[in-house]
Amino acid sequence: MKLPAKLMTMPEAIAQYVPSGAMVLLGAQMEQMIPFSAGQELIRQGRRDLTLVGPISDILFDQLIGAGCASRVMAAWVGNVSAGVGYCLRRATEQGIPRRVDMIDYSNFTMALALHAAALGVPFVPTYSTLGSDLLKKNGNLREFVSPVNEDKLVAVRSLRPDVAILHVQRADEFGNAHIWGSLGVAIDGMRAARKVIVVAEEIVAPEVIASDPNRTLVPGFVVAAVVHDPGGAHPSPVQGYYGRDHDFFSEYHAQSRELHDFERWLEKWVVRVPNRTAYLTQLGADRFEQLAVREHAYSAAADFGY
Amino acid sequence: MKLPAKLMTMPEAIAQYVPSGAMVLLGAQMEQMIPFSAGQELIRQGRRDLTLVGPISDILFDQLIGAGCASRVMAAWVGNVSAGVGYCLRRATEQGIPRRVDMIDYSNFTMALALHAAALGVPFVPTYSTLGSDLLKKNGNLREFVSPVNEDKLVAVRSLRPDVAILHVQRADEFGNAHIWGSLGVAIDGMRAARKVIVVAEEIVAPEVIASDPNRTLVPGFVVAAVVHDPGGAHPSPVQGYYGRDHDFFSEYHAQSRELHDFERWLEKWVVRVPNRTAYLTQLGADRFEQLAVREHAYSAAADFGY
Amino acid sequence: MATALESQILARGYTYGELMVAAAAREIADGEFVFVGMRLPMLAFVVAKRTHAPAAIGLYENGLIRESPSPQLLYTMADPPNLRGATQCGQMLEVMALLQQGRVNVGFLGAAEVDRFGNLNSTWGGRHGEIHRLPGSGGACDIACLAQRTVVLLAHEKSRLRERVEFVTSPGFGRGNGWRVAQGLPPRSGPAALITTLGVLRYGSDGEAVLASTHPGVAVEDVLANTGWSLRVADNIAETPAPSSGELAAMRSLDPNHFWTK
Amino acid sequence: MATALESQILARGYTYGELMVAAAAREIADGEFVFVGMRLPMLAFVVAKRTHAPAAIGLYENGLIRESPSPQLLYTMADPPNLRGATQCGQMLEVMALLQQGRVNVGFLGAAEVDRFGNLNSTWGGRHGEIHRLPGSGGACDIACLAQRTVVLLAHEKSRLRERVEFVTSPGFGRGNGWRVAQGLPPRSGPAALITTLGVLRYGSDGEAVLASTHPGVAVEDVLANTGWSLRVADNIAETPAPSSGELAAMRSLDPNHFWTK
Repeated sequence: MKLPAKLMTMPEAIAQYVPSGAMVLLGAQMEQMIPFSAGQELIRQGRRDLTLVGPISDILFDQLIGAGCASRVMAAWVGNVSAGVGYCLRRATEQGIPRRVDMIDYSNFTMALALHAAALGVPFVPTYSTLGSDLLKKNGNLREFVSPVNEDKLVAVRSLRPDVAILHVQRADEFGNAHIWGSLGVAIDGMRAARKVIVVAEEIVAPEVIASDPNRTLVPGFVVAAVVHDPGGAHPSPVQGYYGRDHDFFSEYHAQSRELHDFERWLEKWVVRVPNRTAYLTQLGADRFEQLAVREHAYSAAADFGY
Repeated sequence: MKLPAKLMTMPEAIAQYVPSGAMVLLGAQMEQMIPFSAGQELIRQGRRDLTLVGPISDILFDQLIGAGCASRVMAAWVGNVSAGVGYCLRRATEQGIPRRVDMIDYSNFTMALALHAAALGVPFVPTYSTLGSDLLKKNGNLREFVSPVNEDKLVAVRSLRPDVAILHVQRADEFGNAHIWGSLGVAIDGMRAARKVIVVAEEIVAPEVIASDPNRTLVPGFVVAAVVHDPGGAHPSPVQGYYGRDHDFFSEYHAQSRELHDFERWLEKWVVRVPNRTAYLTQLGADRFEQLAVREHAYSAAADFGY
Repeated sequence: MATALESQILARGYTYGELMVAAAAREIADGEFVFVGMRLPMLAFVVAKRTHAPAAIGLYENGLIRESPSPQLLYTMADPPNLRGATQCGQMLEVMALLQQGRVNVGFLGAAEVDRFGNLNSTWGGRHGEIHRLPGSGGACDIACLAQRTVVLLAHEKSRLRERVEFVTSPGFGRGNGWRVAQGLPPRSGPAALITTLGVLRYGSDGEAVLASTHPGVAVEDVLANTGWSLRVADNIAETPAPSSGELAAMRSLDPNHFWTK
Repeated sequence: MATALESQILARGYTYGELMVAAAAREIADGEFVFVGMRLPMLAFVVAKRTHAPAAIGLYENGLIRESPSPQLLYTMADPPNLRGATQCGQMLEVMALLQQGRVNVGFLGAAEVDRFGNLNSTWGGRHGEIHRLPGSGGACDIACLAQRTVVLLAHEKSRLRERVEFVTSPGFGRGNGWRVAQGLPPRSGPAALITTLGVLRYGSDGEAVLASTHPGVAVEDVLANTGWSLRVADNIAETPAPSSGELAAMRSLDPNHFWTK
């Protein structure tokens, strides 16, 4: 049985599956494996009016907002995890620079539950979280109701179906079956909630490698529309077993995004003028990327699927 | 940091954590890794009025019912998966032999959702399943209601918290941290839904082995009350990577449980008179168990957790 | 037993079980998501994969998803050969979620009893006044509620094909047209075929069963005589096609001793 | 920067940040389930583990559960050293579920603003008429709603400790006594301590903040002058204990350059 291969370049995948106006899930694995290379291709291709979805996104959402790609953000936290606030978010929300952005504020748990409800195929999932908060008052996708099985007050978290989920993974085969390990965040529900999935992989491996551990195949190929081989694509965020987090890069972005003209220079240098990840990594410098390389490997004990 | 070790014998674990009247989850991994050795110790220790919980249980529930240990069964299916009906279930429900058993009928999905709701810490989870069925009409833990976020009819599946979940796993450390692979069924939610967890392991390994793959540690030690090392404890059900399914044993049970006196003889031979699994396996015969051994190993590709 | 089977094979070249498995396999279109039930359907899925539907994807309620057919005969869906090399080994909740999302094209069920509108009973059976306890739903109710199409396999006996079932474990078309939507079930769902030991029944727009084909050597009268209600017969009633040599080869390579295909 | 820190250290032997981290670490009892927030709490958890609470269990919202402290300084909870050797790497939903089950004894939060009743704002800040966009809840609202106790770390400024917050991102005691239960929040939940750069505030049975201790060298008047409401002072007001040599050693072995402990 031969399925159609889904391997394509990042420009092809973004051009084919992420139109302007789309609702896009990014950063599903929290501070690890953030698909920066995909997000920056969205900027280069000039996408507009995107709805950005993700619990937290570290500085990727801030960049997309600063580049004017987003009209709406559905998230629990937008900023710079190790360095502080996101200045592009502040300029957009406080001054409409470069454009106004509507914020639909979730908590991490309610964002996870919104994607979980969609993955389960139900209109909502109940929770006690956000009761008494202004998130509940202001976010129309959170609604208080009374439990049908007892008298408890609960919040119904409405299901959320992104048009596209972009996941950065450690390894995948050409059909999109992928192994993810380490930080999972909301990746499993997010991918099943989304209408389409783009997988960005550090490594493309033989189908036999993925099939050797079906419990680690958290992304089944049948939900995947495109597979992009883009090593280093998650930098400056880490990929367990591949490279560490470039903390300085986050601090540098913090300093260089405080003022609008500095941010515009940063964007020109790190996104607009770099056609792809290879060029990006060259500009970053082999020495600097080498600093993030794995110093000590730590391999998982084998599981025997034999019989 | 040294946590109290939880290693004990099966008689100790059952005596300490499963009193008569308890609600016990068994068979969470469906047709694989059914904790037969634990269930048969429940019979030997003469437990009564147990509520048996599990989606399907293959022939373990039938044995517990036939031995008079259960007063109630909450399940989706009770019988003999490869051979047919469960005769002890029929005698108990149709003639009250050896005693009456109340059946609370679920579907597989609604059983999974009942445990999921408890694991999530909410009073219910919604589903479209069972609408229009008599399961919905007869099972008081399934209640129709109208979605608070749209006009859909939905079924609220009430959360279910077993007193004890007994899980058979491939390998665990002395603290109860365990690796499970292959067939997961409802094990993850079931274990988090339960008030106490007993882990029955084919192998006890060093904590470093479990810690080498935290994504495969589906049972975290902090939910585990007792760890029992009981190789072969799942026979006649299979354990991926350890031994296969003894199909003939299920057929033999089917034939030998059809008539009450035959079942009583079977129970005497395979449960009452065998003090533990070692004796059971001796009676089974080394040759027969050897027939089920792994012929061809198939090890998972390693995941690198290094940095 | 073997002799009875041999005589069947001598007479027609295949057994009733083989004919039913082949008919079930043909209900799977290539590339479809198939919710594979216990017993015969496990074999039907493999036959479909090895013949006309190589790209079909199999979902199993223990949490398993498979694109390559099992290399060995399966007695249960969790048999070790079904797990090794699977597309995904996950939780029951995850495959049931795909079903509830409406992604599953066809689901296979067994049952003890079925009625005129395809409602299934596998919980409490009644025969001449006596109540019999049956194993229960398993995943059948979920599949019957949520799959786009359901296919049921059943031994054709008057006591099993009943005007009304005592207990609706798995809803078919209820009391007929429009009933499923009124219950809140997905618009695109419901029984597609009932494959028995005598023929194949399908369902009209009013939700009532219609005899679509009889198996080779079976007369329409035999079917009607063994059905518990006055069964409608399709104008264009056909004969169920015999299993092809390819279908038989696929089945027999897995089940040469007819464990499932008696 | 370094010189300012050095002068602090020369003057008292530790920095304000180190004092706050030590105070936070002491809010963790041995064996407790701790929901570890971003930033300083990550360090506080490790300090507790290495000193008085070796059996504490750390939960992180990315899905991580750890019983052994991270061997390296963490800038984010998903840094590779925090994953290797973890008790469990799961989904966010799974750790949040443990929180919602009521299993989490104490959760740590940061915020931009806090009010008299411990309500937190980290979404929309207002300063002299201007609206400022803040990063948002992250997991803070979930922890504030569902943890048995919550501990908040904050820089003590009049503009941050306000009579009323404009936006309640994470509910404290609302308007006071009984408010949380009326909202439907768990009976056993709510703010336990507010650790600032000047002192430690705790909460009375009426849900209002009370100054429990001032940091060494800080006068009660300084605290009151920098608080946006007339802050109550405990009768038995104490001095916040200085970090022990063990606590300082644990912190400095991880954060010698005071990334988190300025």
